[in-house]
Amino acid sequence: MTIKTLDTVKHAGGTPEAEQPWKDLGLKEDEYARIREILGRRPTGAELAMYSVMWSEHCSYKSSKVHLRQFGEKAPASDAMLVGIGENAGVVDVGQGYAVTFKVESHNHPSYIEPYQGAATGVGGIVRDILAMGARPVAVVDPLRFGAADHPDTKRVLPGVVAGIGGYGNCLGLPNIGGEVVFDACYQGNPLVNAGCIGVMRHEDIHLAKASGPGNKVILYGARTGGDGIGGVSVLASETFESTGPAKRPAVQVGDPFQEKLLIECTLEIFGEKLVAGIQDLGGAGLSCATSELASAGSGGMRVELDTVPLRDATLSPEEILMSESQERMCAVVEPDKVARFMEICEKWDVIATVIGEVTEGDRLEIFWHGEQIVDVPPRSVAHDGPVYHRPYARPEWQDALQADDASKLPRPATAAELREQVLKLVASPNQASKAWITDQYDRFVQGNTVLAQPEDAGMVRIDEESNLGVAMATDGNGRYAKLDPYAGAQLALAEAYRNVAASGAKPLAVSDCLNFGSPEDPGVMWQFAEATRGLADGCLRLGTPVTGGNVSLYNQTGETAIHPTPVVAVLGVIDDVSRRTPIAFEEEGQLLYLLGDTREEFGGSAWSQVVHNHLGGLPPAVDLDREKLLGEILISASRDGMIDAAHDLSDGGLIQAVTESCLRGGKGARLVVPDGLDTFTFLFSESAGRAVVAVPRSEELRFTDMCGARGLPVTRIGVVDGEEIEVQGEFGIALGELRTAHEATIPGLLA
Amino acid sequence: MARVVVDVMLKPEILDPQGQAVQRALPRLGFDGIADVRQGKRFELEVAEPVDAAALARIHEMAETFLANTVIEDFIVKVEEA
Amino acid sequence: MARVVVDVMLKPEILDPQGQAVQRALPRLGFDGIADVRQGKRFELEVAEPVDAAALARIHEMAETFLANTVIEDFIVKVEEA
Amino acid sequence: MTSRIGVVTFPGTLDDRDSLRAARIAGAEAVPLWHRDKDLKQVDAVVLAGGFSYGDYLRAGAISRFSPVMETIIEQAKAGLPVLGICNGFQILTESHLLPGAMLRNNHLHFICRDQKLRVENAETAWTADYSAGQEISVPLKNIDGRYVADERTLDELEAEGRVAFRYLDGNPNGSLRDIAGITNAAGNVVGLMPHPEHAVEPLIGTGRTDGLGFFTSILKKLVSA
Ligand SMILES: Nc1ncnc2c1ncn2[C@@H]1O[C@H](COP(=O)(O)OP(=O)(O)O)[C@@H](O)[C@H]1O
Ligand SMILES: [Mg+2]
Repeated sequence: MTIKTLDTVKHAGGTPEAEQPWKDLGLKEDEYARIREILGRRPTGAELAMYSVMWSEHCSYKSSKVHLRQFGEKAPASDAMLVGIGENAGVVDVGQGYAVTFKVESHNHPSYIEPYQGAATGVGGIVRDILAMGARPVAVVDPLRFGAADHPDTKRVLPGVVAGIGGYGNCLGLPNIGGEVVFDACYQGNPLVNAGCIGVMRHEDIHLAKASGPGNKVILYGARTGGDGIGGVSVLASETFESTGPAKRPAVQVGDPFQEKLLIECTLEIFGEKLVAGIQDLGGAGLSCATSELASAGSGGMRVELDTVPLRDATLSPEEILMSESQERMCAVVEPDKVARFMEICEKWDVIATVIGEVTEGDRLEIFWHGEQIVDVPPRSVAHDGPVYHRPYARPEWQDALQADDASKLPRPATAAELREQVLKLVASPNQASKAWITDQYDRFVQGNTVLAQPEDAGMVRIDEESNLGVAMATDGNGRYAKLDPYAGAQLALAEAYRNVAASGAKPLAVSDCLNFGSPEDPGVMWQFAEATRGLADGCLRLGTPVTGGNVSLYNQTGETAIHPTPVVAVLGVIDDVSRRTPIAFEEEGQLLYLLGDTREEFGGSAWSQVVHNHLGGLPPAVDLDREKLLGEILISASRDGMIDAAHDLSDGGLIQAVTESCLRGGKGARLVVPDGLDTFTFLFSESAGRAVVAVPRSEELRFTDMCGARGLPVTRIGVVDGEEIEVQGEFGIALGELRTAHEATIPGLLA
Repeated sequence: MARVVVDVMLKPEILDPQGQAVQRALPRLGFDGIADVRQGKRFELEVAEPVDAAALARIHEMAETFLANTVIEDFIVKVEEA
Repeated sequence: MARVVVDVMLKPEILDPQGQAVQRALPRLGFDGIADVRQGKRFELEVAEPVDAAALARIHEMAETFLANTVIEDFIVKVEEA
Repeated sequence: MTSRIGVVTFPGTLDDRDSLRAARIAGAEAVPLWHRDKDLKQVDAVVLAGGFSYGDYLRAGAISRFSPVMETIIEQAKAGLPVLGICNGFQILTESHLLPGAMLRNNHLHFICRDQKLRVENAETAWTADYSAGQEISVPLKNIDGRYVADERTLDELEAEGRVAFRYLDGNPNGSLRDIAGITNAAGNVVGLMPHPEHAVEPLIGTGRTDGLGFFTSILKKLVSA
């Protein structure tokens, strides 16, 4: 490779008129002008690379920022919050000196192009985020959405995504304790691959992404840097370089979970010896992001010798090295006298580590290439002063017609036989069917702390072996509800995740989210986004669960057609003693089944309307967050005081879906009686929110119903755990075997 | 019966963690002088009909659309003497 | 720099579910006439020194003790033209 | 004096902490061992834990087999040191030729994680004495390369000598020949199996069963009486 002209800062100063490919790098004219204004000259190629990637939608949140601010502005007062939005991940206090960090991110687009690697590197990225906070990752979750279950492309995408999540997560030794699998034609050309991770640390071990202390060394460690994920910058490279090496830069990143496992253990040992002053994972925008964020969170000054970065591909240009998204890398700031020990630990774990620079007195991020300065910027201007858009938004014209297309007008089953048939059809439908074929490809036992995992309402892991302290997490999102009403849809997602955590016996503490939407340039989509964020922020305020962080994924659409607005909400809860957890299984014959909450005729966006009528219209179920809170308190008290042996939240598919799952899980049947004032159809299929079904030992019946009565929560006895079938008295019965076949055969039938 | 072999290798610019792991292990086992290791897949296809140009073209298509993931992999098709 | 290739295939008597899965999928994809598919591994070694008899013997040993598990796999070593 | 059970950590080992915990729960002194150290720290028995050592690249267990710690373990196992290989550990034992046969990709080609029923066929090994022959137990199974294969002669020999230690019940999860889930060497000190007894030692955790504890209590009794 012969360098034609290295575009140094000096060179840029002397060639103000040089044409620059800002457009090809996705910058707008005014954005380019602003960069010139910030620098007082034209940017160098390397600077242009950094600004363009850091000011992209993905990294700068330029379309979503103005809406996300509500999460801070409306944040409920919470004693639990230790680190809020803005860091790699938020941190909450879970008691006994422990802190928990958790976050959900998307890897949607890469997973459509290369399902295995796209999903795998999605897991890798979120795990490094959690690690960078100082925490040991203890569990992962994976909310997934695919196109129609029977579409041929789903057969390509889903097995690849699942194998990728399993292949990466299993190899890291992180139990997969939850997630979702949803099928809908709207995700056909744009699957949603979200991944979440939970990490645990002691309060004093919280680490922040911050480069302070002039003289401290900046160490890049982990994998070598290759040309991954820098397609766009080759434009730049070809402008300033005459390349004789491989010109091709891979469009997809390939992950190495083994390398990541070493990175985790190595980093934890480094934390254990308190060797780092600041740390940042490398994810999107690679070194551009890590250096500018570390520097701007500190006093600002940093000097980096870019040619010291260990490379996998010697032909990479400095611009490319700055933008490379090679996986399994971290960046640490280390005091000089601790560098030797830092290096020793890296060597122990076979991890390559290199001092690439140091923190300086000034307030500029300066990057050098073989002694010549190629970057000289105020780091904050790269990391945080990106553009902010106030994109226009407007309620779509079709919204009224959609809401007017009321699901309650749909023909309902007229006979007991028809009801029975529709129950079977519902529990066998891809969205309601057992996902064991998928979740059995994930290790849920590793680390030996898994208390609850799929198909329980929430995943739960023990975090202290002595005290039995544990944390629980559930993720939920219902794009159908959100399409009908994004404000309510976001709140319903929140309510469902909250309910799931409470049903497991844990107290909901905090929220992370992954907001998956279409193009922000479409005012209709932007309205959906605005409504959903407003709904979520209002909902979190009401429930007292602050949003600690999250992720926005926009441009999820095929051509002009956007996906359903899909806010995915993760709720984290804490439980003082995991032996008090409540499983979903109905296991004891004779236990009484109680339905908590109110059941109304609510079918808009329901599973029934989809499965039986392929219909989406009307309004989603009404939201009552005070009721959710009360229900949660009752479920938690009942679990703590041993009043219930099983609980299952009611959501899509309604009561019959929940009872089926609990019966199949426990291997016991149930006799159900339709309560006064309800018709059988509504009783079985309604999706009214704020409900759960619980199994109460007879000895606890009075105590439990008294508690509900005293607290004002509607409680209705609906049957008993009994026999080998689910019987709806006076109507029909279905043997557990038949239900099991219907429920469990669907997914393998489609995919195996 | 003829044998057609399809060799599928990761593209050179794509990270090959398997090959790297093998390479790193070699010196420890006392094997030096190996500068690089790449690990790929080898498919041996037993073809019932004679492998004429048309058959080869079909196998090529099969390799391109199915045996290899051309987003990250290259392949070559070779007819082996029976 | 020379390239030495080591092909590792499961012994014929060992069930090869990966090869079978490929074979089963072929008719569905419209590819007929493939009587059998076996899937193995291909290692491409870049050798720094000239590949003389001694070097080849060492690579052979490496294949036998490390690259292949001879309980279940056969292998062949080939020098490729550079 | 309590017996010392060592658990080896290779790069990529995952279930080392779990195995250490299981040993402790059974009453042993649990001792972490490191792949680069030849020194076994005077442990009385060794567990090769599950995971993906070296990413399972090349073949599961193939690279770990050549580690310094394995040099000592191979030598001492031949001299009678009790060694239990769980999952990846079992794969390392076959790659090391301490146990015959090999482990291949599951016949369905997927990773599988489930509660697996087993029959203890041989209750006389160092690691199974607390079970009775024919006893059925359930412990988690989780792997992608779990299909046990060996040639017919080896299989016949294993059967004839009672060296099939565990067999899968209620459905073979991976295509292992003769439903073999685990085997022992002739002396009974080296045992390998794919399922994970160390994940079934506490009532609250995992499947909620404690059927796996017997492995660890077996070896403790054996060591005490020795
Ligand atoms: N939907 C959201 N809700 C709340 N916070 C968000 C959301 N999206 C992003 N954030 C926060 O903005 C910050 C930057 O996010 P991101 O770029 O995803 O982090 P990273 O650089 O670690 O990938 C993080 O603190 C993140 O938690
Ligand atoms: Mg981050």
